[in-house]
Amino acid sequence: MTQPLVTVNDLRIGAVTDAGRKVEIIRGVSFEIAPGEIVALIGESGSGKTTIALSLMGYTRTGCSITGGQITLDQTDVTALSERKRAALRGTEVSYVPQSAAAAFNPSKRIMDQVIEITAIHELMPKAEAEAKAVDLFRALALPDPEHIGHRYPHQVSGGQLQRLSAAMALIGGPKLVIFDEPTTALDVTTQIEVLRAFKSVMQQGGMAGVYVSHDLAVVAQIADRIIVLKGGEIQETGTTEQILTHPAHPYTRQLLAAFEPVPHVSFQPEAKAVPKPILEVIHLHAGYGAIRKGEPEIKILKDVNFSLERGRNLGVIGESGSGKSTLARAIAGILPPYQGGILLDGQELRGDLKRRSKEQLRKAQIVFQLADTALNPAHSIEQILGRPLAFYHGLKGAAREARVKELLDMVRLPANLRHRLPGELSGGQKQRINLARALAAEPELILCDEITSALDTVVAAAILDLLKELQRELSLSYMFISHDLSTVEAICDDVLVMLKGEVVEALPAARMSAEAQHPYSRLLISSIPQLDTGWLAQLEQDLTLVAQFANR
Amino acid sequence: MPKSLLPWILVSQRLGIALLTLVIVSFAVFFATELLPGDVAEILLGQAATPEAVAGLRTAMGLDEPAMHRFVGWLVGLAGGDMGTSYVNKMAVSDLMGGRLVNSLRLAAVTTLVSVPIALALGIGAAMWKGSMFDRVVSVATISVISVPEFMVATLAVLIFAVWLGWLPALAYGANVDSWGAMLRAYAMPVITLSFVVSAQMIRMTRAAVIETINTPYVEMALLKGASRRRMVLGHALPNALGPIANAVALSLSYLVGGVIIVETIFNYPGVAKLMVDAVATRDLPLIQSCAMIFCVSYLSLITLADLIAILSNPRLRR
Amino acid sequence: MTKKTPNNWTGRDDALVEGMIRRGASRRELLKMLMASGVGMAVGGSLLTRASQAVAATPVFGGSIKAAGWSSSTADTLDPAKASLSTDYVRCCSFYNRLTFLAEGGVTEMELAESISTDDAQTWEIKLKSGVEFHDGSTLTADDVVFSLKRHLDEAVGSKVNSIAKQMTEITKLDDTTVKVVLAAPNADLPTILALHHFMIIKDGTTDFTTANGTGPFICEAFEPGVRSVAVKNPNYFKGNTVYLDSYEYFAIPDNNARVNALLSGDIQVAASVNARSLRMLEGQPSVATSITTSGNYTNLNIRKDLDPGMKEGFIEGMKYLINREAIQKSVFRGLAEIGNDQPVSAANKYHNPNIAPKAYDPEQAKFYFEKAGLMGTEVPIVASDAATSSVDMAMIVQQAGAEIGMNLKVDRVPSDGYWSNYWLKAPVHFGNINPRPTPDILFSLLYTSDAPWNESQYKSEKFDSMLVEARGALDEDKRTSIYWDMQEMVANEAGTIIPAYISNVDAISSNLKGLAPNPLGGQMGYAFAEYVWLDGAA
Amino acid sequence: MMIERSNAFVIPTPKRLGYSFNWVGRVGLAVILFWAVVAIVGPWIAPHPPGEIVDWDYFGPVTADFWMGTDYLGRDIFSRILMGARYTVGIALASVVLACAGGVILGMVAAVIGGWFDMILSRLLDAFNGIPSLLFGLVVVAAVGSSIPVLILTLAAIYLPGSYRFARALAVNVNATDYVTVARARGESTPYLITREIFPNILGPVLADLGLRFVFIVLVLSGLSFLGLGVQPPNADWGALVRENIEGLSLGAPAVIFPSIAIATLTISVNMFIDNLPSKIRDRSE
Repeated sequence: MTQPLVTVNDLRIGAVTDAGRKVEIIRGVSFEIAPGEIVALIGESGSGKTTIALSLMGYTRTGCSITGGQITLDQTDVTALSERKRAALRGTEVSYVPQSAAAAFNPSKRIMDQVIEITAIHELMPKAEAEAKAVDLFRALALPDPEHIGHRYPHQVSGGQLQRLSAAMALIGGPKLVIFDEPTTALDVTTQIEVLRAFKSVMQQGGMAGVYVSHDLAVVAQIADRIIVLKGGEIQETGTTEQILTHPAHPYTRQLLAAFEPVPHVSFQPEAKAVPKPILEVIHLHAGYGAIRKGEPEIKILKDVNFSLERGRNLGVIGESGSGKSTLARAIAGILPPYQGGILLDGQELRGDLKRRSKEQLRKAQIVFQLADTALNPAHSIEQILGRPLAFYHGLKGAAREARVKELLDMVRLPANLRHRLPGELSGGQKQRINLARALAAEPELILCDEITSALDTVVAAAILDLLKELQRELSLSYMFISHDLSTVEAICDDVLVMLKGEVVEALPAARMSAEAQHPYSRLLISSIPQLDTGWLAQLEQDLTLVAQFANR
Repeated sequence: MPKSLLPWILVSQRLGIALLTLVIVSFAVFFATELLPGDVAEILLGQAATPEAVAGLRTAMGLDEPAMHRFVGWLVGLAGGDMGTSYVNKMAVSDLMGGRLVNSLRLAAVTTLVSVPIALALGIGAAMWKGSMFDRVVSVATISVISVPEFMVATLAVLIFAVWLGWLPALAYGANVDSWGAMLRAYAMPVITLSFVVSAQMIRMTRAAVIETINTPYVEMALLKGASRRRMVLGHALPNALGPIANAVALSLSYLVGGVIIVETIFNYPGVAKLMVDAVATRDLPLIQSCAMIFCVSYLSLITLADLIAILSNPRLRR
Repeated sequence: MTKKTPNNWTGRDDALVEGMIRRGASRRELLKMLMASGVGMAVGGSLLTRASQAVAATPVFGGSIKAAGWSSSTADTLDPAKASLSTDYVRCCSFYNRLTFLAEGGVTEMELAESISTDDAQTWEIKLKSGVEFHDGSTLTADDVVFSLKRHLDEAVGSKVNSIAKQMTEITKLDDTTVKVVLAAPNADLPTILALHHFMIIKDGTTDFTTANGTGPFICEAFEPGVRSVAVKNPNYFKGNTVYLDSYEYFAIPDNNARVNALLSGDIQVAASVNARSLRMLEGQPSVATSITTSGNYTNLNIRKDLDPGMKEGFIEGMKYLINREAIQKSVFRGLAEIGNDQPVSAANKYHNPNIAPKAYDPEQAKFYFEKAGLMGTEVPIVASDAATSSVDMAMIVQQAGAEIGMNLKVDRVPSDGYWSNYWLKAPVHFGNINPRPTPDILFSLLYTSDAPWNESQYKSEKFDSMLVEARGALDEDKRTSIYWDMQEMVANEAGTIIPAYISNVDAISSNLKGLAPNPLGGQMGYAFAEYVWLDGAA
Repeated sequence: MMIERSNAFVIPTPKRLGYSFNWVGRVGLAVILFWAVVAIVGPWIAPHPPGEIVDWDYFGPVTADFWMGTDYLGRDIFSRILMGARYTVGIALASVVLACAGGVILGMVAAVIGGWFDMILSRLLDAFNGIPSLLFGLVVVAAVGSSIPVLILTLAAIYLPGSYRFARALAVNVNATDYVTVARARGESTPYLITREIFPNILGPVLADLGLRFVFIVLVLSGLSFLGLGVQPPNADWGALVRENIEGLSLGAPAVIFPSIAIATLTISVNMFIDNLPSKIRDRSE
């Protein structure tokens, strides 16, 4: 084996919390990266994968500092360098592709100026030459109109393009090591494929080494040579991609892989089969935002949506960003009054406007949002959060309410003493459970779940899905489950609606989705889901015109 | 609608709102003044105000007409560019105000030229080297400056520079500001005083705005490209902090037209603020109105200008 | 209470200087006195030394100065009928002339009038000087005088002396240089009345006062109300080449401190009417001198006799004992005032009655009277304002004195803006401020007769009214004096106006400005300084 | 029962939310508390009544009897500062609380109701902002004279629009959060949304803003006394003390220096306190 490009030896990184407490977030991590090798850092949020990746550039975020160990990059001890020398490394020896290119591009400067900035900072080449090199990179990254795309501003290109442009930005200085920090996490699945392909091809051509940070094993499987599994700032397991996928040694790795196992959904059968009325029926629903002129809003989102959801069954709504799936949930919940069409809840017509719905109607349908962080009032204790709907809908007070709060916590498998905490003191999964418990407190018949597992780590998300299923059995609930992730939907739903640009393009039973979907867009969506197979991306054949037609780029 | 029109629609919207605001303010000011005890006739006669004399003068000045009537008359005149005639000395308000408005604007302009670059430099510098000695010195200095009453600063400045050192004249306004040097000397003290007053807030806001943008991913990205601290701040953070900075600067500068009454008094500088104080004291309605309009217009135009800068510095709104 | 520091106006020095000022002594006399008695070198001696030089030096022609008054606004006017602030008076004195004027020592002298004669003090004949030219080149005629006097009777003009002018029932031109004035009743004071600043002579038919067309020593070159005026020497002045300054600029710096600082820094040469407290700052400054004028200006505490609590027997009496005149003179005016005896004719006036003793500060006596009035324990508001000079400070001294005997006086400080129309004359207990007037007749008819427009305490006495008419018509000087002395006694004992002190006016000037002398009509040489001063060292 | 109650309304104390104060902030807080105590007990510890002339001398030096010298009338400055604390601190506090309460309530209502109400209120208050504050003070003086309630209301009126703007911007952000949406979808009334959901979450930045405005009000208060709108004599706020003794500045009189120091210590310590508030509180203001 040749001399490794990067050697990390017993790296320790400390952080100071807001309360002034010192904690160690990276606890003695050691690994090597050979030249030209792509190593993936895998782990859930808080595992320290991004912190490690950034430390390879000699950089730690505010409040963090390297407290021990060495990082050797091409025979230079990065940890021992002055800030000025470290700056000299960045962009030339090691460069960075950020998680969200949309945020990492300066909104007020042209793309080209930002892409070639590294050459200006390090005085690598004349401007004209740098621009020519950038255009070559744009071409290599399969960007449309490579000659002129650099003259635009960041907001004028799509997310997928921006992500590829950020790769160009990282590659312009000819680095030996490129760090990819979850570069596709924020993208839609169909877009993700193109970006992954582009990355893979430029990395192969340039023979550069890479560090690929991700929480998604399936994505990593497509691009990495080796995988390092992290948890709590420590390495759990290291191995080649093949090895990790097929013969995981560590239990945590197995747990990660298990979350990918498809769980066939067993339909819940309500006892009283005789109920004829569907719990939810949506007829010719139209909704949108903006100033209303002639009874129609300026920006129309939902166009003529029809479906019905039988009691005790679950409906999945899938689609990519901008498809209108969240708008649909909001329209049903009354947060965004539709301007046309009708909604029937349990056979009763719901008025568009919240204020004109009865308390009983509001109680029956509850909505749960994606981000538990923002969905729970940070100033209220858990007891207050759960107690309010109890008091509001059911008039519960005092001891009765407290007892019920305990019951609810138990229902979502949380300890009762959690009720005295504030949301900020809980973990992400706990918060999402509270979020769910609050909906349950209303004793609803229908829960609208808006991407409730998307922000969670795979293992935690799987647990939440299990909980949902259990609750359904116990409480005869119906779910309307909104997600961009087909596998999640398949795991819990009986029926699936595929949405595109505000319209329902296909409605199918979930079980037959993969096999029988007819609409080209549905097929594209299904085929774009990464598989736990190292050869999947290479073998994937997609109709490029189809991609161009539907992909959100 | 075509996208290129967007900024113009935003601008014309702002202007329309500004115009409406002006009318509201003039109405409020007019009737607030009407409510004040005593009218111009009583005030003019002062100690000689016997009831008969007041009644006579009132009739002679046309103050018997209903208030609404006079207000509408004034408004109509204003629309035609006529600001009316002072009750007190029968001069056209525009003549009375012309010279003093120029004075006020000149003082404001000089102060702006001095204070804005200094304030921005200090604010940006403090943000750039956040937590450094420089940052601490700047923040302690700005805190001290906002903590001292304006008249104290002005009086101290006069004592030190005019009385003890004799470097600068104690009065800002003299007939002979014929040379640049003389003008510089004459303006030095009011400008120093006012700069003290307006800079502190600008420095604080600039620092906050820049620090906020420094914490964005794209500035972190610049750092990860190997950019120097200077490049990160000036090249990446600053252009995106322009909107809030412009807003803070506008708010501070709006003080320079109407809020400088103390400086005008201590340096005997004939500007519009003192004019309005006089006008209120003599209940000279047309003059009060016109001054209020001037203040309002300057405030609104500064705010609108700041909005415009925010729009123009943001490519998303610009195109 | 008897702390002494070397730089303080206290004790013997104090009394001495006060006594001198009371008698209207010039500064030269004062200085001589102080030197002779061997005291007071520290007591502003340097001030007096420098001031004394003003009289000694030889006048020099040429030069320009800047002078600052203390009040100015857009209401500044060049119309003498409307003149109300000192700033206006200064300008009017420069651009216009009166028929007569009041010289040092209170003597009435002729200015535009050649002579003013009467037999019965009712019908007067005014003979004008000939060859007097207005700034526009026209010659002064009787028409101008008739126009100038008659406009005070027109209410639309808004003249400040409308009530005084009303006694002139007939104003007619006899020939080009003679005017006949007939009064409603005899008044021997007419020549002095005509010396009031408002009776400046303007060109016949003048209605535009954006500039001034008069006969005065200076020509108006620029005038911006509330900002400044520039006056240049009138080459055709009828008194001949008596004006020393080539030009002067006049404006106001309302802030006392700023005015003093401007003088100290040499930006101005005259800082009119500076606060007595500023004197310590001026001491030891070789570039600055002061001019102290004792005139009849006073700030008085008025108690209306027709309202509660003034109508309660004993309250006014009690207040007269409660007011600590010495404290006011020493603390508020820093010695630059003389103790008053509750009547408006000051020592600067030749009719002043020196036999009326000011009431001594006697809290026990005051308490006795308040108990008599049944007012102990009730709250009595005293309205004061910055508009009436030093009234807030005076009010606080009375309040503190009241607190010590358990009398609850509440100081109600109201804004100066609008004070004269809203509080003065109206509030039951309030402060006023009266500018100096040249004659007891004007003072009494403005302030104390039953029909007086500014009867501050609503004092009504038929006897007093008839005595005033009698004095007016009396051409015999001794008889008038004795009537006026009696009237002063009546006011001091019966009216509700407490006049604790007559305030001296201190003008601070640059030490190379000479020729400034006191004048009974007020500070700044009765506002006419520009005509008389010169700049030492001006080529 | 009582225990349960207290559990139901957990106060989000700084400690629970993970904040701590550094020493600069603590020093600031200590000075603020010191002046607050003086404001309360001032009248009892002042050696002389504020209006008593204790010395024929004026602008007297610091002596054993008069710890901070005497003023232009020969009154004891030490006593006057002690008495003035009550007015300076009290008036500034009352007006800032009033301004912020008004501004915050209006701001939250505008943010929640939105639409025309928000638009018109914002415009009106913006227009009001266009009138220079000292001139506004002047008109008030002329119209209704000066008393402590008038003073407090005037200052509150001057600072209300700014507070409104600030609170509205915060409330608009909070109003768009999911937890408010959830509460709204639950069918909660507007008052509930404002008081229970939004208010607790803008409280931190609002308090920080309140502190800054307090400093400005202390200074504007002294500016207003310049125009004649101030505390009734013989009492005076600190700004007025500086103002009435400013002639002593050139003499280096303690009468002007000590009140200035009093103002500076108060304003600087409030600033120190606010600037060193834990970032968690301040950052939410952005």
